Amino acid sequence: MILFDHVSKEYPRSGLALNDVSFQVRKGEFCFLTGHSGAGKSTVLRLIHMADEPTRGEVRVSGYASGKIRPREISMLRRKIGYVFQDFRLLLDRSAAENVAFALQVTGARAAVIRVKVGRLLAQVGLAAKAESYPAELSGGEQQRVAVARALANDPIVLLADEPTGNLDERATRGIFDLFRSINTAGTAVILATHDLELVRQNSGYRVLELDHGALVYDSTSSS
Amino acid sequence: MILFDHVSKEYPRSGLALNDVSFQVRKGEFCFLTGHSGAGKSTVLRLIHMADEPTRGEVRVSGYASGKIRPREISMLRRKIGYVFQDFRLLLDRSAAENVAFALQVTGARAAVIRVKVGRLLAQVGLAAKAESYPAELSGGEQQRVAVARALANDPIVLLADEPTGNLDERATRGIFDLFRSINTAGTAVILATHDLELVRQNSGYRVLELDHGALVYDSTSSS
Amino acid sequence: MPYALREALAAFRRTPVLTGLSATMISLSLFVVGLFGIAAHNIRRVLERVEERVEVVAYLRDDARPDAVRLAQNEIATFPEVREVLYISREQALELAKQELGELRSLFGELEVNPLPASFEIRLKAGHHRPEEVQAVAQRAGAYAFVEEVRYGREWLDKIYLLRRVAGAAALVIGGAFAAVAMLIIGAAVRMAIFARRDEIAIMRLVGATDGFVQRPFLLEGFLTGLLGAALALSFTFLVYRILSGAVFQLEWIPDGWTLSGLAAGGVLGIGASAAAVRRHLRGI
Amino acid sequence: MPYALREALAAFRRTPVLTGLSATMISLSLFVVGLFGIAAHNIRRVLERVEERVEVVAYLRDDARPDAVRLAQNEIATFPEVREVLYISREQALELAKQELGELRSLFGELEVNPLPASFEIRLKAGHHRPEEVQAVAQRAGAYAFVEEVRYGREWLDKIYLLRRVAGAAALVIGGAFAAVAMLIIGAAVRMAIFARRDEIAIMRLVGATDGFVQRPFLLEGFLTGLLGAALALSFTFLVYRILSGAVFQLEWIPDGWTLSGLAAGGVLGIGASAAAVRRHLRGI
Ligand SMILES: Nc1ncnc2c1ncn2[C@@H]1O[C@H](COP(=O)(O)OP(=O)(O)OP(=O)(O)O)[C@@H](O)[C@H]1O
Ligand SMILES: Nc1ncnc2c1ncn2[C@@H]1O[C@H](COP(=O)(O)OP(=O)(O)OP(=O)(O)O)[C@@H](O)[C@H]1O
Ligand SMILES: [Mg+2]
Ligand SMILES: [Mg+2]
Repeated sequence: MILFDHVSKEYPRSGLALNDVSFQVRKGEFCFLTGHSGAGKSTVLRLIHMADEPTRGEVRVSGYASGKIRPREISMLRRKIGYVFQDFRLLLDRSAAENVAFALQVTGARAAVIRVKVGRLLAQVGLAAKAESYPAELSGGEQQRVAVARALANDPIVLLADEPTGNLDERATRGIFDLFRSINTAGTAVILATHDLELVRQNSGYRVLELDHGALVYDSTSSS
Repeated sequence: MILFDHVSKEYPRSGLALNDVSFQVRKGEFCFLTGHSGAGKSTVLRLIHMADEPTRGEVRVSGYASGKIRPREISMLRRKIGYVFQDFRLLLDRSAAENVAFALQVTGARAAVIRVKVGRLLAQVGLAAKAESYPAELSGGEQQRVAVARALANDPIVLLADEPTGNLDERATRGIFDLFRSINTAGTAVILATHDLELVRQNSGYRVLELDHGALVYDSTSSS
Repeated sequence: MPYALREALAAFRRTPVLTGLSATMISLSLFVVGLFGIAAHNIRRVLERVEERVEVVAYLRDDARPDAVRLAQNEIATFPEVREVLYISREQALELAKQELGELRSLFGELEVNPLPASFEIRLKAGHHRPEEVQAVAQRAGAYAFVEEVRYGREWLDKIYLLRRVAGAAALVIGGAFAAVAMLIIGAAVRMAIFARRDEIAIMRLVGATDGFVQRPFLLEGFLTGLLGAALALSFTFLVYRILSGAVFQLEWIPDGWTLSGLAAGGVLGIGASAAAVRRHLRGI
Repeated sequence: MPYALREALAAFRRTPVLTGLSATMISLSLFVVGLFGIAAHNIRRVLERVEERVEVVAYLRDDARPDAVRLAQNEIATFPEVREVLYISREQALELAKQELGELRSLFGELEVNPLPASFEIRLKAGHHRPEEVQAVAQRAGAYAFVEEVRYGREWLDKIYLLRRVAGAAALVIGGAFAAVAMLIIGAAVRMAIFARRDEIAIMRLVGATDGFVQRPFLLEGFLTGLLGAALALSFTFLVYRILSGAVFQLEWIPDGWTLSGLAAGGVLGIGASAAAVRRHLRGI
């Protein structure tokens, strides 16, 4: 469902952020994306999200190919992808509930449906009590959980999570991770970028992709 | 040097973020501040920074008392406090080097001095190669390291670090932590808010303050 | 589209300064246009009134026979362009001349003979003052044998027509310039509104909002802001009209059609400027 | 303060739209003030020229002795307010009257006697046209025995003075209104500039920048923007002046002092609006 075909990404001031990366992620797969700071993890997720185009090679997601996809199709694709951004990207002038609701409004969902779903999602991330708080009134970890709730709103077929537990304590991390696992069990593919090697070690059953200076240096599926 | 005297902080929509917290941090002390997400860690640091006033009780920092301090004194105090913000707070229209330089310009430092110092600081956090990059061109971990460099720019007497390694891999985390330790050895007090219990366990010699729902539930100094 | 409307209204609440500024811009520019409209309308009215007073004067020979004169007077009155025909006798002419000359009146007191001729003053119907029409009437009146000479202020008439044409051109040029400036200002205000919300827009697109979905609230907001601005401008214009009208000149309020056009123009200006700014700026986010 | 200057210039580079808009606002408002200035200056000049033509006319008795008249003429010419005294004989008066009456000229051809008196036309020096002065000259000229009557267009003179006073008041009111609007617009633009950089300002304060340090670049930027706007306005005004002056009327350019005041006003307006907006807004960040 996600295919990287000899993908390189070059930024003007930084040189190669990705260097000839090829891999494939199947429907319903769960996969860790690891690597040191600046290795290219976020860049991989941005390319899947079609927020950037590869300099060389091709990215295919759910039948759409980078370079050929049209603006409208990008919008449609994004509704099927849940993305927990590393820096949250919440709308600062909307409450937690409104931020989650917004991802649903975009698809034209009905107000009654939205209300019920938003309530359930916030409860799942442990923020039912903070539904009416604005991002500035939330702690770092609480903002991160709002971002997770929003990513799950549209029942995505892929969930991209960029460091989704960087601001969370162990208990909250476990809660979020369990949530991802149950979503994965229900058929959603999950790509989780993290440098929390502890988390990766504790869940050694899952596939691991490791980046180093933009190159894919380890893929547990192909090596094992 | 830092004194919390029965401090409570109440936010309109969230209730008590801090509840009757009292503790003291001496010159040159190194101290972890832990607690679950939303426990009040960032709130403690914000109060030390005089970015907020306690609802009850008093905060004293370097001779200044909350409630009595005047705007100009707040500016002067802040120049003596290094603060690594949880959400980085970089100036988006300035390069990494300019962001670090800005903290020095504020104090009226000379351009030649600034140039040398900025170069050394960026090298210390491992970002010498990215000096001219803008925040949008940096990875999450790289932004965090710029924030660390800026916090150290004015040779602070206290360093407040809010989750300074949340976006960093193990190696970078170790590098930053070693940097904090050497600064501490040189006489700067450090308060490091984190939920990376691994980091706390690995450095068990240091003082630990633990918050739970706004209350100070553990202080390794007073209990041992 | 209840979502777009809700969002547009929320924008007013969230950024009152920005919205207020845009509305003020629109209202300022339309206010100037409004003042200009009042001026243009009233100048037109004045010209019309002056024009109405254009008349043809036919001077009669001293030896004209009274019954022929009376016959001719009735005949001329039936010309399609003519409203009425007044007969001014030699004595009446002298009386009028004395009144008009004022200071030099005493001069006539010493005259032994009345040097002035009798005349017809031919008044024209409203809307029949075009130079050609006036000339036609003058020619037909001049055809009578006992009419010595016909005068009808030809240069004066030409001047009025020139003035009207100049005023019309000025209206077009100045009005157009102001509309252009207004568009620029509104465009800048909208661009700034988008600039202020660029993070918001970027995030909307990241969660899968289509361009149309992102744009609609801005367009609606622009439209409402424009309408608000136009309403403000109308109020200001009316206020100034009332103040001026009472104290300085006698003015007429602009026709209702113009008022409605002004409101519509505000809305169109707002939505047009929004559309241009949104479309141009969205590419950059 | 090289830091503030560097920052202010950097602001131009970073947010050209915002800065451009502010400058445009200032230039628009000063442009209007400039046009008004040209109008005011030229109206004043016209009034001065009209005023210069105000003269005192003394009508002489028909039985005045020529040598007494010549003596009086020389004597009146020595009055401090008087520039020259012309003697108009009865024949010259008739000739002038014929010329002025135009159409009715033929009337005089039939006169057997010349009804017009001889007169002195007394022209006054520039700057001596105040109603009191003119009246004083008229009184002294009227004191001669052979002067029958003195006329000096009293109502006319009063009207000119009234017009000048009305024009002065209008200048104050309209100019003040425009300056107020300009201040508002610039204030809004600066407020928006600050709004757009509120994150930046918040961060500056978090790293220990004093309020003065934060404000200075904004003030300097406001000043430079104001200066730029004023220069633009001056160019526009000059352009319009050249276009109008050639094609429509004969106009004079405003005095140099006014030009400099305009530039200064731009800078002061910019810095003032910045200061107000910065101070008000900084509290909220
Ligand atoms: N827009 C950009 N312009 C220029 N360089 C960029 C841009 N985005 C990323 N980079 C560079 O590309 C490299 C990879 O960045 P990326 O964000 O993918 O790293 P990452 O693996 O997510 O790191 P982290 O764990 O610190 O978030 C970095 O060196 C970064 O500086
Ligand atoms: N400005 C504010 N207005 C209202 N509530 C606030 C505000 N800032 C913080 N809070 C609330 O106060 C509580 C403590 O927040 P704080 O940021 O101190 O938590 P934290 O310990 O830093 O958590 P994290 O580890 O997730 O960053 C949270 O419940 C938060 O929602
Ligand atoms: Mg990243
Ligand atoms: Mg926090």
